[in-house]
Amino acid sequence: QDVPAGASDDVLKIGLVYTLSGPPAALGEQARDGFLLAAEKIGELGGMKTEIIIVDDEGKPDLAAQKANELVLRDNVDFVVGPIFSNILMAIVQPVTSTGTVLISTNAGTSTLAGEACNPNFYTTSYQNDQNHEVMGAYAQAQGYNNVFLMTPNYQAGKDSQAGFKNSYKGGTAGEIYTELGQLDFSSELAQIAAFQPDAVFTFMPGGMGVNLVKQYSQAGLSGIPFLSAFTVDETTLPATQDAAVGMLGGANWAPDMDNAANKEFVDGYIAKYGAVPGTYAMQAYDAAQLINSAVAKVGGDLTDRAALHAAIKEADFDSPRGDFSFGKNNFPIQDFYLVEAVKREDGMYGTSVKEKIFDDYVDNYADQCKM
Amino acid sequence: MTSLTVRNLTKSFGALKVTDDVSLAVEPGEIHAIIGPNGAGKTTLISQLSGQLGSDGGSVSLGDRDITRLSMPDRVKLGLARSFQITSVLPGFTTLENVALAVQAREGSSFRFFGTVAREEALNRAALKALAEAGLDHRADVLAKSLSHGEHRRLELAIALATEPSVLLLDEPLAGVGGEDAETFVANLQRLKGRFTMVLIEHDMDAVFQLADRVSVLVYGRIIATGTPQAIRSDPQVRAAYLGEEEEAA
Amino acid sequence: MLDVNGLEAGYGDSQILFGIDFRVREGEVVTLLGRNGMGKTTTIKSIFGLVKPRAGSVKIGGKNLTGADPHRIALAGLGYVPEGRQIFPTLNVEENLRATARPGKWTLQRIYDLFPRLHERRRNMGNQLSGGEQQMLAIGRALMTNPQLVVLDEATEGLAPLIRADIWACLERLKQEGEAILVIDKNVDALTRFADRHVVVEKGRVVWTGSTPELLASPQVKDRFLHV
Amino acid sequence: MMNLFVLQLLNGVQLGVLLFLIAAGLTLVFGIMDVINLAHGVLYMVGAYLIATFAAATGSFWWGFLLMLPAAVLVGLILEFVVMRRLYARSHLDQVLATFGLVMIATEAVKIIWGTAPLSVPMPDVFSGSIPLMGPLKYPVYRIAIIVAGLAVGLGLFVMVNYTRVGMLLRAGATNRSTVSALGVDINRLFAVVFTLGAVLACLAGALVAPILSVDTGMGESVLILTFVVVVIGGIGSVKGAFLGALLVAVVDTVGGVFGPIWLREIMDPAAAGQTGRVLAPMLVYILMAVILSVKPAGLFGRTA
Amino acid sequence: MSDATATLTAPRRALTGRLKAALVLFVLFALMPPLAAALNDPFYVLIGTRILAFAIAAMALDLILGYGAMVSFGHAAYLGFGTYAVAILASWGVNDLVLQILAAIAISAIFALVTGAISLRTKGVYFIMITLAFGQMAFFFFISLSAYGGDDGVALMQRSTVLGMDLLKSDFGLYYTTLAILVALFVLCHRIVGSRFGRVLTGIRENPTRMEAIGYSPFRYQLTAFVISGCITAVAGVMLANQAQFVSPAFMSWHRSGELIVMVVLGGVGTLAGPIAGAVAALLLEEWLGALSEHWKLFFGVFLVLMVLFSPRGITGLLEKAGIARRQE
Ligand SMILES: Nc1ncnc2c1ncn2[C@@H]1O[C@H](COP(=O)(O)OP(=O)(O)OP(=O)(O)O)[C@@H](O)[C@H]1O
Ligand SMILES: Nc1ncnc2c1ncn2[C@@H]1O[C@H](COP(=O)(O)OP(=O)(O)OP(=O)(O)O)[C@@H](O)[C@H]1O
Ligand SMILES: [Mg+2]
Ligand SMILES: [Mg+2]
Repeated sequence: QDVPAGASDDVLKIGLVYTLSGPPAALGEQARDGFLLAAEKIGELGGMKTEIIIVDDEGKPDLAAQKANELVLRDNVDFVVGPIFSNILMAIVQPVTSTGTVLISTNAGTSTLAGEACNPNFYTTSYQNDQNHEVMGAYAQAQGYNNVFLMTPNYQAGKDSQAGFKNSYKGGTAGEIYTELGQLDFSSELAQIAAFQPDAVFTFMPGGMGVNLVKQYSQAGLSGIPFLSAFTVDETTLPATQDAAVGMLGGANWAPDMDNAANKEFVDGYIAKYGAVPGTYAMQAYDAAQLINSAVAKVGGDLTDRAALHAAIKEADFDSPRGDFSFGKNNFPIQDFYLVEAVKREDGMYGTSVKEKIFDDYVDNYADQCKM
Repeated sequence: MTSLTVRNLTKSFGALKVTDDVSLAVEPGEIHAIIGPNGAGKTTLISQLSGQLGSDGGSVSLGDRDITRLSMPDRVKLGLARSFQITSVLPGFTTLENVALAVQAREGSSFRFFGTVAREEALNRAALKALAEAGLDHRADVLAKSLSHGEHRRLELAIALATEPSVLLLDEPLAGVGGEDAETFVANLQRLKGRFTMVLIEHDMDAVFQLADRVSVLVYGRIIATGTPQAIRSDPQVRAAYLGEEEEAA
Repeated sequence: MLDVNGLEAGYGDSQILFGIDFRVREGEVVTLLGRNGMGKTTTIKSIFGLVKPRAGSVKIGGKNLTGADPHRIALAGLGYVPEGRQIFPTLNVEENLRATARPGKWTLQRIYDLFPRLHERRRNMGNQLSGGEQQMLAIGRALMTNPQLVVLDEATEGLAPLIRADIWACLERLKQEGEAILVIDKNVDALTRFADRHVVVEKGRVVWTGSTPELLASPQVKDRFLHV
Repeated sequence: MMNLFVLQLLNGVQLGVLLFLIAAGLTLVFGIMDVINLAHGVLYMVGAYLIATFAAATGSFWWGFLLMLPAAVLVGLILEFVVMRRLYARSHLDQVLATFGLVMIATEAVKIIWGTAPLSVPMPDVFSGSIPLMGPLKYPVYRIAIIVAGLAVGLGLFVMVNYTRVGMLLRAGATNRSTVSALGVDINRLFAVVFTLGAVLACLAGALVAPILSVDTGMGESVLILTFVVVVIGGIGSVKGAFLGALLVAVVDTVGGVFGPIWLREIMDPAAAGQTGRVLAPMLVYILMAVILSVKPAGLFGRTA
Repeated sequence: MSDATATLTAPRRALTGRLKAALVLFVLFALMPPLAAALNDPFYVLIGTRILAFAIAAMALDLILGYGAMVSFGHAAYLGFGTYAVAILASWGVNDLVLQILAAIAISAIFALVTGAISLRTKGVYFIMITLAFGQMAFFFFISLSAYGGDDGVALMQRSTVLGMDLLKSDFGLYYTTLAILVALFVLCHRIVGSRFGRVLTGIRENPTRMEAIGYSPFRYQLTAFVISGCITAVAGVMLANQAQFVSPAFMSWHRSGELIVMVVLGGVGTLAGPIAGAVAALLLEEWLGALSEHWKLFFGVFLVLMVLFSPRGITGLLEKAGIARRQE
């Protein structure tokens, strides 16, 4: 196996690739802050002098590819961590992993990389993209809904999310619609929902779209219809939607109020440092730092023995705030999934809260296709 | 055969009939002046003849060819060129380049992607000649936008001349050209007489009566009289509608 | 009224005016004469501050307004009929007249009386007028600012003889009403009927000034500008 | 089905008024003063952030609104004085480049000042309800308020541009500044005032939509193109055109998005119709613009210059 | 006729001034890789390739924007056609650069011909917006192209071959190939601009009515230029795909079209060499400022505003002020 150029020196260099400008910057910043929180807490990751280089991919895949090249070829980093978005991941996976450098995705988990195109140098601490949608599908199925209204933006991830939902939901649909990417006003869709009176609405509206939808949903007086979503109502959008989102449901692998010591340390530390409630973006990046720390420590700082390093990463020997965490054969996590609900927290801020566990030690649907 | 034949041409802007059933026959080699009050429709007629404006009815023939449906560039290629009343040049080009483009158009073959046009001596030489005819050769290398008003008017004429048309439509070529120079200008046109047929719109009656072989008078879109300069000059209808008393004094 | 002293100006690197001196007194009609490209328009533009003078002074009513913003010069009592008309194409005739109007004895009605043609076309857009109509409009527009000194740069270009005669009559009337006029025009014979003094510009310098009788008596100037 | 169609039409109209409200300032500055200001979108965003800040500080939407106005005037004046007035006489491309720079500056500044997380603006209590429409359908009162505001702004602009001296001078100044000033009008001051008015309108739009839309750093950019589309479809320089353009864009977008696939299914098999519908839906607005411009090259009410 | 000779030589002198500037640029480009290698920063060669590709696109845009006053706000579509030509052909097993370029040119020519013919009915800002509309249609088309990853795009497993040779495999090979293409296309554009055709095109920019009145139909010339520009931009796309080894609709979003315009205006409209410099400046500044500060966009914005306010003719204007390049006129 290739030994990347930076493996032999005695500094541990980590490159973070996140979207730090434009509207999705809120997500990128959470992830960056989550990673830095862990790095700061641990100090020297794996006992090595640690250097972290943060780059902004600006949401542009070609630029991200270049920045990734820059990290591996010029800066000789040992790990690349990131990104938020699938299209960015697709752009950087080749330049990073082809040099033998380890890439850890802390959010994007595209199906190809989980399945046929799985890659020994690629790990993720998040999930496979479909999984959160499957959680909602399973919940809808369990509730016995038979008339769910599906609404997602018109692009690849939107289509995947409807497919993911329908993986585990077998009931009928009141409508399956695709909205324009970046849509501002949902009055037309809300009118349809009001007209159809479905059992529930399932949606996937990341970022500003989600904020608009949630606000308008409650303004249109539709709060009576259950609102199931993924990546729509979370800690990055709740500060803007506030009460309008309270009670809305989502699927996730974690929530800030989970009751375990590791989580307490993480959430309290994050709130103390950044004055905001962390979301999954922060948690998964936090875990990436913990993962690197554990693996590097295991190999005693010798990054040239790649087999040993990969074995150490695979062990995933750290305490994740989400509880159980292990890697499947495609280097995607095997973890539990929950139904979470938006609540107003005791400290006055807004966050999600675990309502019930939906899947236990859930393996994604693509792992079988991985020949690794 | 006539050079330019106009039959029953009409044009309306909304309710306003600007040219109303205009018929004209311009003989080869003659200078045919069109005079008339402001807003009578002279410029509109020229625009219709040159193809810049479509017509609502009627026909135009150049020689024996019906050109009513042709576009402006196509008419130019057949030898019908015009000058503009309100100066219309290429401001960022030098005076010479302005004219050279007209020469190039006449020669055809502008889909040449190679060769440096600025070095084509033949083009420049022909352009310089046209400039000289308009009395502007001393300003060849000046950008058109930094010419004075009168110089602009000359450039306008030089461009029209450089297209070497068989019929030339001139819309107030003398406007803005000062006294002494106007005389040379008239003399120049006189010299060109015979080389092409000209339709001349002018409000400068000295020039019209010196140059024109025949004069048509356009009032409210209709031709009210056509005749020799002498006949027109003494036509009471024309005096009342257009010439007024100024000419009497002159 | 207007006092121009040692005016120098130009465009970019090229200097066009090399010291222009002349004055227009209250109620006086003065002409600027000269061949094409000698600097007449440039003189007017530098008076109005549209071209910034490089030297010399422009005083209006005794106030030094050299190189002031154009609107201050106009507000000091100068009305402008620019060369080439400069009609506002996106305004209709009436709007063209009203947009920059200032109160005084010239009203919309008086302009329409002077140019009935404009009344007929009052709803036409500026760029849908014949050349002559635009010229009438430019004159009307300047009068609507009710100036004490009207500056006309080739204001009769493109006008039919009949209308041109009307303009001269109008200018004579203005003069009788005590207004001052500075005019550039190639119809010098018509000007001699009512202009008081003439200023001949050549290559950016004043080469001759004199009264109308002096002009008529001076053979070489007369030769050049009057074709009688 | 018919009911839904009528309702969607209504929604389209409402979205149209919202779009017009956002585009109104642009109509003024771009359409009438002929200055391309890409920063219009960020001004809209700034308006939203201003009201969010003031509303949070005072605890009241109305106080926030009142404080936002003078702040918006200030922002407009500063922008005009520091940058814009040097651009009026320049080419459109220079204006594009400079205001593109302004967009970057403003977006980054907003990020530094307010952070990247979206903000929330409470809905004023008087307007927070919704009124019942046919059947189970309800209509939020606040949206009615926005429609009223949009109509008022539109009417005000229309009168100002078409029936006042200021409007005439603006149109005149856009094509020929020097002549306007040589006729005695202080065109610089006039443009400054009107540019500021445009900026305030942008901020106003941002402030008004803040309670229903996400206040985030991307809100300006996402409407920028759409507002240009609106102004261009209507015909540059025409307030009436911009208004109808906004309605048209919104109706086509809303109704086409919902009924397009249904109609498509009439002429092709459902799977293909679904696929085609998904491909075409996001293009609708652009197809609309391309069709309109290819038939009417100067927009619906534009003057062919 | 004594003036004639003076007239005939003056433009030649001015042109060489501008050619010299381009030559300096190209020499710098050629020297960059060895320099980067010497400084132990071979990575810059990859950044350089990206810059060169954008330089090609910016120059192509300038051909119509600067010389034809056709401000295309949808030019990123052609970049996209270039990149997807590589991806789609590669997925069919066609890996040769020449074939990919030919395919990119063919599809771009058709697209430019059709959309150009419609767009050219309009002028000015309307033209800007209608080209945007067509650009966006292309963008959304590729977004919906599930077979090639839709919005996520596809990664390319290998770079193209050149007539069967693995010329592009090394970063240096890719860089110099791109540079050679840039130089060749520059020469092509430069010749076009100075030719009879170029003069007609510029004349139409200045005053289309006048051009019609002397016998040119603007449409044909403008459309030809539009197609040429689109095709050249597609070539840039092909090289960009090889550089990024990744293809997605993001290459063709309107932001990209806007950035291309920014490069052209920043460099100096209507100069060909200027936009190349503009691409270098814009991308290098992004690179450097980005390394300096998280808020680099703030500084970049300030830079753009200052450029416009103090150097109306862009970088070329700055150089002219400094007397390095000569003003052509
Ligand atoms: N915008 C400009 N840029 C550069 N040079 C100019 C500009 N305008 C005029 N000139 C030059 O200045 C000189 C004087 O021009 P001006 O317009 O003052 O002449 P004029 O006496 O009014 O002539 P005309 O009778 O032709 O109107 C001319 O040589 C002209 O070429
Ligand atoms: N596009 C248009 N729309 C409406 N009316 C127009 C348009 N173009 C011209 N007109 C009107 O048509 C009439 C004739 O105009 P034209 O320019 O032909 O007059 P003209 O005889 O050339 O006058 P002049 O001697 O003043 O140049 C004018 O009254 C003018 O207002
Ligand atoms: Mg006329
Ligand atoms: Mg003059």
